[in-house]
Amino acid sequence: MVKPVKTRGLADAIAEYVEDGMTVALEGFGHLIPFAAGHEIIRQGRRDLTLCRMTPDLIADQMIAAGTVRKLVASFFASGSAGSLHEVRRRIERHDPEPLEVEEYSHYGMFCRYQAAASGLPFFPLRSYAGSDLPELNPQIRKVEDPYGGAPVHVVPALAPDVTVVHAQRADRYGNVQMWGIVGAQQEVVYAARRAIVTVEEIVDEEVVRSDPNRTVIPAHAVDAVVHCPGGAHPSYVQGCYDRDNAFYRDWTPISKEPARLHAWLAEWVYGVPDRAAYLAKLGDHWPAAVAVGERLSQPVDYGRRLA
Amino acid sequence: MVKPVKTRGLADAIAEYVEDGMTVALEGFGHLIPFAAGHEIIRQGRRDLTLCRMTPDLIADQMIAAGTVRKLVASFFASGSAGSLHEVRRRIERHDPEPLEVEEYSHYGMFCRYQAAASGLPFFPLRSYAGSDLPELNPQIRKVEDPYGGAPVHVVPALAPDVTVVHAQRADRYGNVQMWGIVGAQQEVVYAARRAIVTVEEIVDEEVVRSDPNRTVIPAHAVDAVVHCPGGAHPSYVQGCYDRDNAFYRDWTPISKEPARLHAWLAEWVYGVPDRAAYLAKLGDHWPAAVAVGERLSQPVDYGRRLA
Amino acid sequence: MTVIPTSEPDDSVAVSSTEFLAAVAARELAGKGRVFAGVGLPTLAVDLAKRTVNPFLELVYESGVCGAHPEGMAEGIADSVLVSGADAVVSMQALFGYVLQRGNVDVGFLGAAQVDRHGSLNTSVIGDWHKPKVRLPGSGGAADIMPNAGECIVVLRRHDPGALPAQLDFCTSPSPVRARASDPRAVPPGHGVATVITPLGVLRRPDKFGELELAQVHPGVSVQQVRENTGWDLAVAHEVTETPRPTREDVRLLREEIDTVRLYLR
Amino acid sequence: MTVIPTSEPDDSVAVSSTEFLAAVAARELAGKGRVFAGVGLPTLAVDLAKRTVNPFLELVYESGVCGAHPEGMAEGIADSVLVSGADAVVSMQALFGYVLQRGNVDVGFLGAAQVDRHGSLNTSVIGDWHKPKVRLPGSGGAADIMPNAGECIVVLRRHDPGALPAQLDFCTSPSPVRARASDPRAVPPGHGVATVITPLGVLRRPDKFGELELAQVHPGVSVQQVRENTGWDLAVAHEVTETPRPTREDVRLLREEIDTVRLYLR
Repeated sequence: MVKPVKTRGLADAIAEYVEDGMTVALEGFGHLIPFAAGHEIIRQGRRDLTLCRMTPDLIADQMIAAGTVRKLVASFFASGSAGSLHEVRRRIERHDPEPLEVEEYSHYGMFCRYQAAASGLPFFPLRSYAGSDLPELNPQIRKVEDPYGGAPVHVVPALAPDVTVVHAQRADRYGNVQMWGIVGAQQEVVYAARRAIVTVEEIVDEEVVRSDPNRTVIPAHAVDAVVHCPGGAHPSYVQGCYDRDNAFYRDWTPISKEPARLHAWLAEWVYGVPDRAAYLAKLGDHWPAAVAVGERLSQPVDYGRRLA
Repeated sequence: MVKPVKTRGLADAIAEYVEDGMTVALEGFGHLIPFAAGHEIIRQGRRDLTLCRMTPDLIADQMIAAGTVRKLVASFFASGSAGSLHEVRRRIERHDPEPLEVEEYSHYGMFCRYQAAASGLPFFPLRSYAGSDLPELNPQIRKVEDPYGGAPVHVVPALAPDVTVVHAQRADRYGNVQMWGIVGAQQEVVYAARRAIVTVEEIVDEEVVRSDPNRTVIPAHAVDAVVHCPGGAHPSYVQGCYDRDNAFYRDWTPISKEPARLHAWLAEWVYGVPDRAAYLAKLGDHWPAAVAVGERLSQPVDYGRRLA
Repeated sequence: MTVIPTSEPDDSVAVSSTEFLAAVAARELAGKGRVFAGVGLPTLAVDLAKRTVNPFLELVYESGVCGAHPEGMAEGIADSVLVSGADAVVSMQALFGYVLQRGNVDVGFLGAAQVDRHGSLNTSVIGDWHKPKVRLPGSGGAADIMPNAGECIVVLRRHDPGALPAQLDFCTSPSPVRARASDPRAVPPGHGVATVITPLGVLRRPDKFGELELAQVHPGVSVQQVRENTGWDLAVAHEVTETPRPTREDVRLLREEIDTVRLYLR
Repeated sequence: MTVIPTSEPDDSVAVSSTEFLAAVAARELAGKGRVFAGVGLPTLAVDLAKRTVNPFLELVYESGVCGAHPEGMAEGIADSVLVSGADAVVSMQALFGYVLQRGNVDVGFLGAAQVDRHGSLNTSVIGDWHKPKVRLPGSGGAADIMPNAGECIVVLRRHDPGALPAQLDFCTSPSPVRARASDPRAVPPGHGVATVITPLGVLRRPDKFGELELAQVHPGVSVQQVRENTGWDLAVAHEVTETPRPTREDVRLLREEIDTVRLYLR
């Protein structure tokens, strides 16, 4: 019996866990978006996925353009500062080249769906939808009576993806994952999902993790594969490692506006590279110079040690 | 207009916020139990409190013996390793010297009550009570139908204390509170309560807090008073500062078994000292030698800083 | 109803529409404690407010950042500059559940494609949801913020009957009027939209269950002009004031200290 | 039903009841992944299991600690030694909601004052709840663990009709049998109590909706003796084995490495 080491190659992990037709959640709220994993899913030619992401961002635009996605479950249909996701809009507004099924929530609604599944509950209550048109067109948003005599409360159903991929700063080889900065829905989606792959900037010695156990957002028992994937969140960012590539985000708008340019981009930057290392090499001088950050270290805290 | 500095003396804060008849939550799950605050509440002669604590521990035994508490809302009626709380048992088993009203949950049930109140919800769902006798004798535990067709789900109602006191390692003077180790229900109970007092081992410069914002469990906006109170959790412990005083816990059993001894103890250690500093001085050589811990520092993480 | 001019011509400085809106919005934050800020124009407004009328305004973002102290201008609500040096970064459950839904946010700062007379917002679609003319960003946090923030301020970049219609194409974030209509027991804790700032004026909704009314017109704009450009019969406050112009210092701060790269300023 | 002796007399070493129970319980953890451990006898058992049959057993505590690597013996489920050097310390919602209620705990390790034939537990009161003869600790996490852990192991320090009664004085933590009886749709995901270890033998409940049956008797104990000391007509497995005695190494580890201060060992 050995303690399970969960380090894997990204292509291996995606090949093993992501199948056509699955419900796949790629989370990361502006921060730590698992781009490398999304590109690998495209490269492997997966089809008919139900893609769940609170903020679809460029990665959804790319995966949808590549024909990977049948349905999008989300709560914000644009990219942070960069505006429209034109592939998403073409699909929805003009069914061009084909329709995209959409299930729409508010941010907290999406998060509560993950929380429900992560908690083994059929639903989760929230206060967001009284009077909104969202429940009318989304029959998944329902109500329960308040047994304490108050107004009925809206609930959203558990969302348990078949598989999720998230990105983080570091993990040990057993899969204890630490992240800092904006942590989004990552802990919840990993517990919600049947399988979880975590890509990380750095695989560290378990003593690094164990020096600060409160920083472990995802314990190893919830992780199926941990993948060493530096730069795996580009063009989004990793707090303390590299910053958001805002130039890249701005460039996406004209690219995504024209399907021909978009497909040329996919051919060059996704299909045309074997893996993330090659993608970073292809970025050349741009990486990591354009997104480098200065140092701002946390002050250590003392966990103490019992004296003999 | 100035940024509100919330540092206060403990006696002041308790005098201002804790009134007779209030519902008061003192949380801290084995770790960071706010003993100094409990003793100050006793000293100020508060009466008829509804005391909420998942694990009542010695502090509840002491407050009940002092006549402070009318009702106990809890999920574990013993002290971690030390066994029975004899004042609690006398009250419940023999109504000696008078009865104690009790509302009983499981740990997760209590925690969900705080979560409901912290989230502005009337109730919170959980999976713990089907077939248990707990819901039959506690009418606060109810059920809602699952609008997705599953079995009904048990719920517990929001518990919003009038005031809560928690203890932590450090805070800045504005009330941004950082803690590590076991964090218990502290974040939830502070948001659940109308007023929150936080006692801390150390008031630190805001730059210390801001070097590690993920460590801030309780943001300043949720805190009404922050009190510098070193040793405020003795005989429980503060991760990295001092260890649990196990000898003290073991000594409590014979003390609490005899009401006369218990009252003598209160006279000497609570009524007989003006504040926590005097209590620590009275512990003499025992403090802090018997509970000292060695150093085990977390490795710092880098939050980064945007390059100009 | 009378229009009362309040701005001094000497203060005047040539400003863009964005600068004007940002400065007007910043002033609305005087005396407020905690603001839930979105990206874009709200970013400019909260920064300007902190440098002028409200230095201790607490900035809360749906990404979990509480008490941001950004060293540079944020390019999104999840920007790394909001995290570095913040007072706190909390979980999404803590942010949406404990901070927002529990009622700890004083002001929600929202944008919208459409606002109706009661301050319900559409940020989802123009046209039919199933095959819309324009697919908009959707709720994001807006449907969560509207019922739970103490009040909401909306900034619109257009003022015409399309942006302020009699009927929304879709209601993403409902006013308390709509919430109560859906279920008399479902009255949200928040006031809903209290203030709408447009390129023509400022509409206010003093009553939680009332209608928006025209409270301010911007310099050079008439009450009649505002009413003609609104999709319903817009009520007008008893006294309508003229919106004070941005000060020279407002404009200097916006251009030289806040948005030096002209990301949002146009 | 036949009793099959399995232990070799040569292995025998004089052991206390606590040592015996801890060693038997430790063996039950062979092949298990993640155990939710309480304080006291479970502390000894999980530590011994990690040093013998299951070095990579993951220890989870209701205080939020996952993957504890304690440098000393824990004096409680919230002991600082469980935190220092642990893989993770998570929030209570993550621990009770995500780890436990989601089904990530294989074995819950519980104590009880009373166990009934279906493995329902009483840890609340002896006598009437409103004025009990003995006020016990109550649920703690037990009522949360029972329905949600894959299975539960219970260790009793007494085996008599008071501890194993026909009727519990109070049901704190219900077996799936009681849960289903309360509502046919409310079947919990977990098996409930699978194993009860007592000073006389080991009872097992192979069927999620079945009764406990006597599976092992400790050396020197007869089947008849166990049945006479049980408050109901205890079923007996087709083959009853004799419990293997603790090995000399088990006892050495317990005394010299695990509980050197004799906190739990008696």
